[in-house]
Amino acid sequence: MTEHKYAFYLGCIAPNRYPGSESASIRTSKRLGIDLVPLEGASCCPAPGAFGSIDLNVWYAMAARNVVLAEQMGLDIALICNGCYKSIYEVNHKLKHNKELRDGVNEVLKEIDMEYKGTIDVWHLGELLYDPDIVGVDKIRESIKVPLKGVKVAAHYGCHLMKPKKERHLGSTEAPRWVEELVEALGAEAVEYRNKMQCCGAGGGVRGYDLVHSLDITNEKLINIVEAGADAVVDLCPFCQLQFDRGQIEIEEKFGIKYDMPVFHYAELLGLAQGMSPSELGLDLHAISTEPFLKKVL
Amino acid sequence: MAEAVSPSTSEKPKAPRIGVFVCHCGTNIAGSIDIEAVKEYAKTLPNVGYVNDYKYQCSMPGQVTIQDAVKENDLTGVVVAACSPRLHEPTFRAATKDAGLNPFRFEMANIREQNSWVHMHDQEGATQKAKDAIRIAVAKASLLEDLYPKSVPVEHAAMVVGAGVAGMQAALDLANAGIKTYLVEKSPTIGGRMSQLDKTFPTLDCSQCILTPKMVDVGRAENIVLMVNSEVEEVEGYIGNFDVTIRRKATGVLSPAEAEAKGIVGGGCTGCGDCAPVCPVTKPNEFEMGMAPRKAIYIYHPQVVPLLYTIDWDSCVKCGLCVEACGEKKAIDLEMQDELVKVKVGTVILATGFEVFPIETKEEWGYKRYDNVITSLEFERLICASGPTGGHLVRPSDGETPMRIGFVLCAGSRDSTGVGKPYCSRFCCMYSLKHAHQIIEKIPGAVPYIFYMDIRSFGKAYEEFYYRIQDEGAKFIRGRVSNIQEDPVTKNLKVYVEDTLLGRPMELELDMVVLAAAVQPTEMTNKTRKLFGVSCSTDGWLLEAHPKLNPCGTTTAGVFVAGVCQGPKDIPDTVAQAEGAASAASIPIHRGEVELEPYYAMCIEEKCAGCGMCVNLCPYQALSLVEKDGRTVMQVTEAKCKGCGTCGGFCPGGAIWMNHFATPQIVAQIDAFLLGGEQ
Amino acid sequence: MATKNYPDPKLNEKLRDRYYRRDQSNPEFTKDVEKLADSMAHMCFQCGTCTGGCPSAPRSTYRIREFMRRGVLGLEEEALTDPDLWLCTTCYSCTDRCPRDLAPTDVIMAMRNLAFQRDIIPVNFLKTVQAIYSSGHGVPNNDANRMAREKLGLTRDPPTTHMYPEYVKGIQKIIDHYKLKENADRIVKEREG
Amino acid sequence: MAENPEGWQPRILAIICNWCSYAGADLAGGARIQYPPDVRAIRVMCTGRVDPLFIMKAFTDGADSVLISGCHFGDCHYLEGNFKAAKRMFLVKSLLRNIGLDDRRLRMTFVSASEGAKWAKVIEDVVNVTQELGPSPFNREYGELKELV
Repeated sequence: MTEHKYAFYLGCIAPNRYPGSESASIRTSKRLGIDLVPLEGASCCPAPGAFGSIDLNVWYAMAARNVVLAEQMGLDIALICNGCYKSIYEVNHKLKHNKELRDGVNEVLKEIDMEYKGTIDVWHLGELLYDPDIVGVDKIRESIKVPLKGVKVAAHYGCHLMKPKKERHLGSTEAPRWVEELVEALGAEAVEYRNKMQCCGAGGGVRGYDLVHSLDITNEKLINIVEAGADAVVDLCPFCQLQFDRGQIEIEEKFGIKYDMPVFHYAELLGLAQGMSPSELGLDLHAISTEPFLKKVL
Repeated sequence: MAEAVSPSTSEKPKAPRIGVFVCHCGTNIAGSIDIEAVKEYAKTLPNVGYVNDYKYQCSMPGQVTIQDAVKENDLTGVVVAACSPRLHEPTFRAATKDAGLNPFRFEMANIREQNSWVHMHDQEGATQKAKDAIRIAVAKASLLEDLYPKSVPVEHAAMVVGAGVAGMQAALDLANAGIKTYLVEKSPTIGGRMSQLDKTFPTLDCSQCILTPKMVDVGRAENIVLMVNSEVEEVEGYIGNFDVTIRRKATGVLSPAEAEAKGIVGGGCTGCGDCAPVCPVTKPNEFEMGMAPRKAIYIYHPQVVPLLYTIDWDSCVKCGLCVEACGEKKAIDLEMQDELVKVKVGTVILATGFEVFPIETKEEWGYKRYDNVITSLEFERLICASGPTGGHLVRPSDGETPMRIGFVLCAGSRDSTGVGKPYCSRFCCMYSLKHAHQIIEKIPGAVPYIFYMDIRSFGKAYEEFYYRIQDEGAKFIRGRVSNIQEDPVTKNLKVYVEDTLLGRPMELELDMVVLAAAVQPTEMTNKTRKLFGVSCSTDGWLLEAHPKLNPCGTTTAGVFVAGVCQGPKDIPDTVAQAEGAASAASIPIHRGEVELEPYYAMCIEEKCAGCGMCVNLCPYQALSLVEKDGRTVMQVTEAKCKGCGTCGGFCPGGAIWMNHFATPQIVAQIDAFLLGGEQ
Repeated sequence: MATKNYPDPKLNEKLRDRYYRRDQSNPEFTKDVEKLADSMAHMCFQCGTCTGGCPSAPRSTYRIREFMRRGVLGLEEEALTDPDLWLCTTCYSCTDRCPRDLAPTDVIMAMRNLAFQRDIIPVNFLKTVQAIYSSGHGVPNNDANRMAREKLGLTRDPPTTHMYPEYVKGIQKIIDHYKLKENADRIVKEREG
Repeated sequence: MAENPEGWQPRILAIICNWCSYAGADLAGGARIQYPPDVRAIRVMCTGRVDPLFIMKAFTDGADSVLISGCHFGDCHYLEGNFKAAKRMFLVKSLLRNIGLDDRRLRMTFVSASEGAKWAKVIEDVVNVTQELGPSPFNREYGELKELV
């Protein structure tokens, strides 16, 4: 019964570093009635931190280009990265409501014979999975074959998905619970931890500009996550995933602290719980081995 | 338009000769309007018999020039082009009267508030607008007629809605002035917010010690009819003659007087409290902010006035145990019903107070999520000797005595995000200083941290109080708290704030945090104010007639405001305003009569077809159809008509004459503007 | 700023005149920042809520409140040359909690845009531009990942500009429209000499 | 926006209620909030007093726009006057449409005694809309149908 069809916007890090989250997203949502079809010709969203800091005009135009590709397919966009969500969702939202901005962007897009019309909406896969009208935690629970019993998972929401509050619609940015509900639908126990809504540290180009500064932020989160007794971290953004996953290697090199805290994109965890094998999920690509976690659940 | 004759004029009116007086108002008008050009133009207008200008028309000499001009030039009407009629219409009407004319043969042209002040850089536009305004005013003035204000008797009684410190003070003043005062309070006891406080700043008086004597006075004053558990249900009438319907909610308990009225000799509630212990139902006590229990039949605290128990019908299971325990006093009647009481009063004072802003909506501070984050009112109860913990400040999470307590100021105030309130709640700085003192005094070694943006210690002896508290050891950190995180194990609170004077972010682990939350009007205020036709300002507080010159009055004649319901203020200002409101409210009552502007409607019977359209348009039921020599015509009960003109605005036959705003007069104004004055 | 031009340059630096004077303030800077950030930055009343919750502040000298203050006073030089400008992770906590409903994060982004116009930009940002210009991706694919994709039953290249390189021309046109690549290459060349 | 004839100044009549909008206009004055001088205000005790014929008379006299402004619903000093006025506006707007006038030339707004800034904004909007619509067909000097009136 696949009546929900979306153009699947991939971004960069998911397809080019964690392809497991891409394939998991496609196959798990298929089972839940969501059909993700390729958005041909899409590019970098472009990364809000990296591009927004240089020239906001280019950021608007390139993001609009990606949206127009989906407009031409006549499909709403679904994506799996918080950074892409800020670029694609926010630019789409702003262009719809700001004529002056829209005209400026269309001026540029005319050169590649494209025109932004504002006919589609943009969704993060996470909010689609949580929305009872589309999927909802009950349907997720029903689709579970391998309940992730006996493990504690710490949810990392990420910033661009939830903030700024006045330009988003996903509720509280101080103490949300919806990702915990998504995790508990998989059978795992979602644990609260100190300063849960804090940034992973990678955004705004800081990972590239001052790696140790960004790692120090990640380290503070990992301390709180370990304190909460979590067996793994779950995120909704491949860039946060990269920062937590590769970040632990870099933290070990630079700060001499070893965590071995497995990190999963929610799609990967959902795939695991729906019975996909670790190799089908490309978990071997992770910098931090997910074995300790898998031993507990499989 | 039909030939303009009002039903009241018998003899043929004299040909209109209007005097136009243009005011400079110093430079307020002359600064952006060419007075000479306006004067020259006024001279060319039809019906104008005299034109002059003066630097300050509203001054005594200014008014004398009007009187002389009227006499010397045999004028029939006066037009003054100056400020807003809302300001000086009464002044110039008096001058017109002294000049021998009927005061209502006067019209003002507003060429200051609605002209020179708002078109300061466009002299040409402003001057042209002034000419038009004068032309319009003269057109109306030419058709004005003699009117005589109706004077209506004023009921020798007043009403005060809300019995906090403001309402009590106002009621006491009115009662002592010999005026019968109905004091209506929605909760079971009087005392309001102030009775929930422990100490008061800056004198550190114990709040109950200075309030309870007043409460007892109110209870004992024979001129005060105390109506607790009561709400205003309906209001009719106008200044001097307010017919107010009060809903006296059933409390299930009879006072000695009520019992006697029912023939129960020597019965009625004496406050002995035998009933409460047997009551099987326990609920949180709202007075103690839910931090202490009360039974379904309860009194908030021992000093309640009146000393009567009340039944909370939502939780009472009607088991009747209390009735047995009450014994032969037979004070409890579980079948008691609400009672609607209609009273007639001359003036009304609204003193409906405030409630605490729902500070949990500012999620970053975690109120209701974290056990040890409480509001300032909850702190007052915890620190108060008669409070739930007997004055021992304890952490809700583990009952321990907190040693490091944080106070978050501007919690929800000075917040323009749309979640909080944009205004400053005015007294939180001072009570937070007081709280810091109370901690230092009661808990040796305890350290209070005050997170502030500004300390607003503006009142008498307030800054000295601030000096004293800082000297006693309170820590002041200049920064607005960003967010608070709770330690899941110890339930301690990590406060994240920047000391902006030091320029460094701070993470302070505290045992307890008190939010100096914003204040807002009570939920009931909006309903009550509409009943009295009182509007509110954009921030939701009741709108005073004029913020500086008439802070206790409202635009509804005979209705006054006192206390925080008109805007945040501390107790000294509240009591001062209550006394002001009481004195203002007593004036019409002492004078016994009050003049109403004679703008009432009149029926031009020869043109009235008796269709009755106007009758149901009138919100005051002032119109009725009567038989008059074989024809049904409309008749106005002048006393009831307030002159709004809603009937006059829709009479199909043009048969309604609105005094001072008659159809011909308004049409003359329209034509004067658009047709350049020629008829 | 008036220098003391004492003969000993070290003294000139040590005793440098630190008065704020109006000539250091550029009102245009304040206007530009407000326009780009689409936020009324001049309404900031320095309450410190932003810095209080900033993840970068406790581990650096970066103070978002001070950048807001520089914005209000038009201190363009101080704001754009301060390396801390690039420590903001754009997590928007400050924007979420600002009681004046301002967007300090967007003010930082606006200041970075203005800094780039004066060639003040960390090199990693330029590398991303170059990567996107050539492949359409800030983090392009690589052979190891292509093999992993095959193993997962995915196409070697994702159906993005990697599989449809003809779209890269469009991206280049957009970037060239704002002379971004040209400036990026120039700055990188100047820096790497 | 069609080019307006040379020398034409919008002539806009406002009939406003004494308790709310007139007080709000005074407040805008007190706060010195500047706004265009093209509106002439007539004070009535309540918008309920505004007879639809006043509005028709204004338009046939050549007014380019008419603004009626009273209290917010629930704030009326006489309880319901503003409701009645608001209801009548539908009647008058349909009349205007019948005689070929753009009904945006008639506008009713609700401005309270504490909304000085809003009053200035209302005036600006009314003047802008009038500039956009150009002179009324019945305008004595510039209207196409000026001979008829």
